[in-house]
Amino acid sequence: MDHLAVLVVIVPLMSAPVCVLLDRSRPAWLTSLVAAWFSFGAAVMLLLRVSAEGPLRYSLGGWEAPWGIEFRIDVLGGYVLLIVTAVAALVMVFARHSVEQEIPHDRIARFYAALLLVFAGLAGITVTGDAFNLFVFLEISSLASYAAISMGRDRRALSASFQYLVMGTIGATFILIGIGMLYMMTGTLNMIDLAARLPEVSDSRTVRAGFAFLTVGIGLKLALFPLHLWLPNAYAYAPSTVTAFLAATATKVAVYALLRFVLEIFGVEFSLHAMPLDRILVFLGLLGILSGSLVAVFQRDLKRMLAYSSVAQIGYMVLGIGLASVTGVTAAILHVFNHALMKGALFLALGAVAYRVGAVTLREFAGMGQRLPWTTAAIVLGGLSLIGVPPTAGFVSKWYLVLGTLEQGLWLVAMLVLFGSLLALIYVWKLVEAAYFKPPPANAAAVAEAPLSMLVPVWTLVAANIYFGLYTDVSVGLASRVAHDLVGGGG
Amino acid sequence: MTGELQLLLILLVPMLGALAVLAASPLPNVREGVSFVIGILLFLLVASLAADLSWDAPPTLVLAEPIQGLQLVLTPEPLGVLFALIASLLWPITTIYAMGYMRDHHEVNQTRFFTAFAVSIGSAMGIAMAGNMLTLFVFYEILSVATYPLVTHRGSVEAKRAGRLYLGLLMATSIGFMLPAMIWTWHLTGTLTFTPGGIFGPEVSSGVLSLLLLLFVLGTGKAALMPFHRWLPAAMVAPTPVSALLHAVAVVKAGVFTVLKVAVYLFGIDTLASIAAADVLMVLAGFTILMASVIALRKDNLKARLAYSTISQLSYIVLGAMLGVAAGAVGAGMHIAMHAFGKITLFFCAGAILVTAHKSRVSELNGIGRRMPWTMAAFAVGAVSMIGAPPVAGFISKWYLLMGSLDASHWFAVGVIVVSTALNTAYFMPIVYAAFFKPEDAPAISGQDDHDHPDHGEASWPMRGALMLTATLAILVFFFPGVPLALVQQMAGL
Amino acid sequence: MVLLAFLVLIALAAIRMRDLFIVVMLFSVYSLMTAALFMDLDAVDVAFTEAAVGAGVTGVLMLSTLRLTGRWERRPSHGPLLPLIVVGITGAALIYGTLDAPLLGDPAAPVQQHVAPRYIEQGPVEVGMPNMVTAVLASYRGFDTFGETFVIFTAGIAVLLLLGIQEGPETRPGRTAIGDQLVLRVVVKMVIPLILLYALYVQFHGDFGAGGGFQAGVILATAFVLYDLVFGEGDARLVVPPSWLHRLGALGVLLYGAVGLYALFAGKPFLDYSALAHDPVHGQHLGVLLVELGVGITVFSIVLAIFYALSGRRKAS
Amino acid sequence: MSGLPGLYNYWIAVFLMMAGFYVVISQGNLVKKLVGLSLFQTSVFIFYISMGKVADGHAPILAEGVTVYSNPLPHVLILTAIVVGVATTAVGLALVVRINEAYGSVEEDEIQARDNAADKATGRSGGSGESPRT
Repeated sequence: MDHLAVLVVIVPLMSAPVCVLLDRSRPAWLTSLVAAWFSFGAAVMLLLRVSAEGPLRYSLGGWEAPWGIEFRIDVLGGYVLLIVTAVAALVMVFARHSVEQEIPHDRIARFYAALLLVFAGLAGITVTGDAFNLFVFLEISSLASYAAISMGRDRRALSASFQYLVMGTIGATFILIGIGMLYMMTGTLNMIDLAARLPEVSDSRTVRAGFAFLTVGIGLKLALFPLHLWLPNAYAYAPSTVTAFLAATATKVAVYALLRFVLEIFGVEFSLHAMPLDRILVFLGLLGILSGSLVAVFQRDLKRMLAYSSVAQIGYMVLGIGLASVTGVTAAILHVFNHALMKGALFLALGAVAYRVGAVTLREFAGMGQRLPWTTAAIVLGGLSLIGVPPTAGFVSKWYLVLGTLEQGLWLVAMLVLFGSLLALIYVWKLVEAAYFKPPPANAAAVAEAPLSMLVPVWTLVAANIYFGLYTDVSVGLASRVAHDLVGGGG
Repeated sequence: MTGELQLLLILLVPMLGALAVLAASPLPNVREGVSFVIGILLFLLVASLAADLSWDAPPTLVLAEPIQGLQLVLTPEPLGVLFALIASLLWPITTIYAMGYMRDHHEVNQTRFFTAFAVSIGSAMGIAMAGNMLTLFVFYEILSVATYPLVTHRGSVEAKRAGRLYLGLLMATSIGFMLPAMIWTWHLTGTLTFTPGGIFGPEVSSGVLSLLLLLFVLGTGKAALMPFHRWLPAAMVAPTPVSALLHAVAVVKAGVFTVLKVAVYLFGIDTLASIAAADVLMVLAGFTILMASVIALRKDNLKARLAYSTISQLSYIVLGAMLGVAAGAVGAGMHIAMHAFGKITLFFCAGAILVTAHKSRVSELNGIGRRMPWTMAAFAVGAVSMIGAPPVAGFISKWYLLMGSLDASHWFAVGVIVVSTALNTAYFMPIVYAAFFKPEDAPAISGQDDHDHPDHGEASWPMRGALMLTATLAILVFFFPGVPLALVQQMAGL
Repeated sequence: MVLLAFLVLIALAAIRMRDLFIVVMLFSVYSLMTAALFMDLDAVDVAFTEAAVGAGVTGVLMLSTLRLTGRWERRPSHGPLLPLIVVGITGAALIYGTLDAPLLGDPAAPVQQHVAPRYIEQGPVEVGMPNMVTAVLASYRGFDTFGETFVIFTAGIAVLLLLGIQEGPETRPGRTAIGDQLVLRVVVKMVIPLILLYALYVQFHGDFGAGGGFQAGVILATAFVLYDLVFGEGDARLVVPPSWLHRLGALGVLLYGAVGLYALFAGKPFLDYSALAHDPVHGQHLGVLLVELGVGITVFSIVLAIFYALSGRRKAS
Repeated sequence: MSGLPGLYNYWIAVFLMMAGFYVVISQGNLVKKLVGLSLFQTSVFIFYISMGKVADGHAPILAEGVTVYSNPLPHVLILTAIVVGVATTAVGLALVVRINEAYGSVEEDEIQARDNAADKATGRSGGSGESPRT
């Protein structure tokens, strides 16, 4: 049982070289699928265990922390790990047909290897208890995602990937500088150890600078406004599977890293009270919500539209953290979960459309309601969740976020959050109108509905959007538990 | 059958019915048969629930718990039962009417129509039985989304525009105003359960209460209070059965029902009397009543005139709710019921005229009463009900509203009711007069309409049957108002 | 002092230069001097690696790219104001951050106090090797190194995804990048066996002195790169075909992982080398040897694969 | 070096980092950006290694008669970071090669201009309100 903590990462990680050795598309897909589902199962068991028995610590190499590296899974990590693995498991089901169509045949095995490396890297970030090890996992997932994004068919995938590489590497280097400064002041890299030793030295300029560099570095990875410029193009031009997977997981893991460093390692007292991060996050979150939503309204490429919407959604999460209250942080963590459900569903559905029709601009989307009824219906439901219409998961997120702002009397913020929802209504509805009110393009060939291997994951996520809009024992329960642990009852 | 099971069935029957309709899509007769049978079944269920109910210990059905500590829960209370009774009674009748209308009018996508119809009724049931504000809100939003395909049924550019306005206004108000009001209330009181007498303690300042009341009432876009009324006339592009559903059965009724629920069960009638915003809203309602009536007077399109009439009639209910006296609430509750019978009759008539005679303007109706006597007789009944004269349903509710206004010594309200009655008469009676007493115009100028039907007779039987049935009901409740009155008085605590 | 001043000068020159060939060369020199600086700061392993990687591999890869993309940089169209502001703020924050930092070489600094002493005092005993860097690298923090090997592997996958694996039509035996130069050929012919030997030495001597799998892999790859440059594309590829390299790289990381999994199946934590033999220290030794071998294989094959992929690409028309 | 005033190394490292960072964000040539990135990272390595130095210490390899060793941990970390750096550079270079093949240029603004021109030609304009830049 204990070993699951390491296997959840090692299995997908080591499946990547296996894929390369197999070098055939079908076996590589199968390997990825099995690895992803194994990790998902492991993540479920781990989360059950840590939520019942408390954090699980696993010393790698048998060296106890802080001398060795340890994995440390607590409810927060387990929760995000569950999101990552669940999305991976579904995306792998979806991937088979989509990848065969979008990726040159002789590179499919390596493509799956890259996908697995992205996945393993993200999973590793959520379980590791060592700050530097987090950096290593971050780089594994980042490098693999640069490659995966660049496999998009449009040449802009290349420039988008390069842009992401530069900004991502700057971010990672900032994180490295930040970790270095913390290490300089404490002599340790272990997160728990850091959290214990930092308060003694927290009143130093070095720690403050380290804090700033870590936050900015994570902000870059998180695509926190105004550091989000890499995201829209990367998501818009990456292959469908990659977009769906990254959109549903990568920024979530960055939010996790932000929570872990800001609230746990530095502590609420330091981060949000001694440093003015709370107000900064609220402010940037709001700007992200408004600018992301506004720009999304004017997009014609649907993947770009949803990518800008992601910028806005990240704003919601960051805003929640910035509220620095139990409710706010609950909302942020909850939205990490719910946003993964909605964006996963939406991007996968768009991938299914792309699989049948080719491109996914508003023009191609005309008449889609008749051409691909099930896929389009999934997009509509996912869109409703994005807007926050009850009874979808998005509604629950909005509820807690608005509750968090109202608790602190931030009326204007609450209204702007809801205004963001209305902007979402506008861009989602542009899509709905195109799908149901415009006739299909005259030259449109008759197409069959997307294959079952695509519809099943899409609708699983759609169903999850509704389920977690009604029954929130798990999603809200865990989120609020984590928030209590992080912020403390008083906040 | 336990009360919980009844509640569950009331929600499930229309929802599963929607699936059955979808499944029966290739067989129109079966499909519509299913719709009708489900409608009857639903009415019987609601009626049996109402008959078995004990107000002291109503059954409670918990559906889910989306917010920690805040459940989706169904609990019947008198006003909700009344709303459910009316909606479930009028639904099968509308279904009969729709069968005739949709076929005679050669509408497409009928399966989608009947499916969305069933989902809408299911949502209306959810609204009616909601045990707390969250539940109401959830079904309120589902209703908005489910009626969207009905409003945009034609798929034309105009329909799309109307749909945009419809959904945009309803969503903007509900997300922008009602949702924050709800969350704030939850933050202040820790509950959203509908409780007789209200949930706000004395610690909540009256300024906050004022703001909340404004947010709640303005957030209820479905109540079509000015300036958030534009969606209603725009939605007239939809087929007539949809208009009937929107105006009489589900949508606007859900709106004013929400206002009344908020007034009675969240704020409490007594608290309401002390809130400044109630007076503001009353003035707004009064303004809406008069303004909409004036606009109705100037509309030549029959359905548009009916739409503005609805806007005006809805504000009676808001007015009654805001009076802050029990009689006002009774009047408001009664008006939900009474207006439904009259207005549905009017819409059925308008649709019948459109389908049969291909006429949609008031100015074209001269002498039509001779060709369509039953239809226009029913129209006359509906019109009298709108005016509020005996012996038709509308009289009763207007009576209570007037009593309430006098009770509260609200002379403004009294004045509004009196003036608006005059206005109602002014825009309805000429139609009735023209239909029966003016000579028929020469056949319309050629080319105006492709299918001119100079020799049309009465509407087809499903339509005629439906509209006569509702007209009869409108008269019957005047003489036997016992059930609705008892329910409403129970609500008002009288 | 002098070294640092040189570094500053090189950095400034690199900013000014428009000739990318010179910029890359400057960068290589920069790396080499950094390596010297690292020696001075007692970081011999790091110095070794920086010299091999920064001055060697990175430079060669950059030059291979320049061959395809052109040597001259266009003058930037936008002004330097905004970047200067950003850099200024960031630099100020960094300087601010160093103000409370422990002084250089302070033995009482937290860095020297908390975790490090155990590595220094116990490392040679617990892991059984004099080179503490190797002990920490391969054992205490062996999982980081596992991850690091995967980083290299990922880079290989990424480059091969982007550029594909070329053999056959793209390779032109006999044509050399440098041109046919007899002296060079003779010298290189003599040097290559030495390099190979040295690589093996570095690979297996990492326990005792500076070096290890990573450095060895790089050096080994360098031998092939050199051969390729001097004797022409194609010949080197006959020795190690490109299509085998990424598989070899995969095997390398799998070897590393297999050591970890072996411990797991023996009921110990992942990568606990003491499971490899009865005597824990002996197990440590064996484990470090094996994982270093895995690292060496992966680094060698991936570095070479990346070089092949870049250098084998024909210039775009 | 050990006799120098305490923070001097750090400051030079900071200056070098910023020189690299400046190249990354100010230069339009993609290869030069990557050189800048490497410069930036290499300078961070100096920062780290400086941390581990102990006055009068020796390289952390067990030797007779030596009692003071420099801290091996930063060395290990930087070994990893060097690998990360070269890996990133390699991927970046591969991307540059592909970009050069697809666009015929490795200058940022030319690539941008070609994308915009293509947008206009196909009418596929995303209408993005901002121009992405690195």
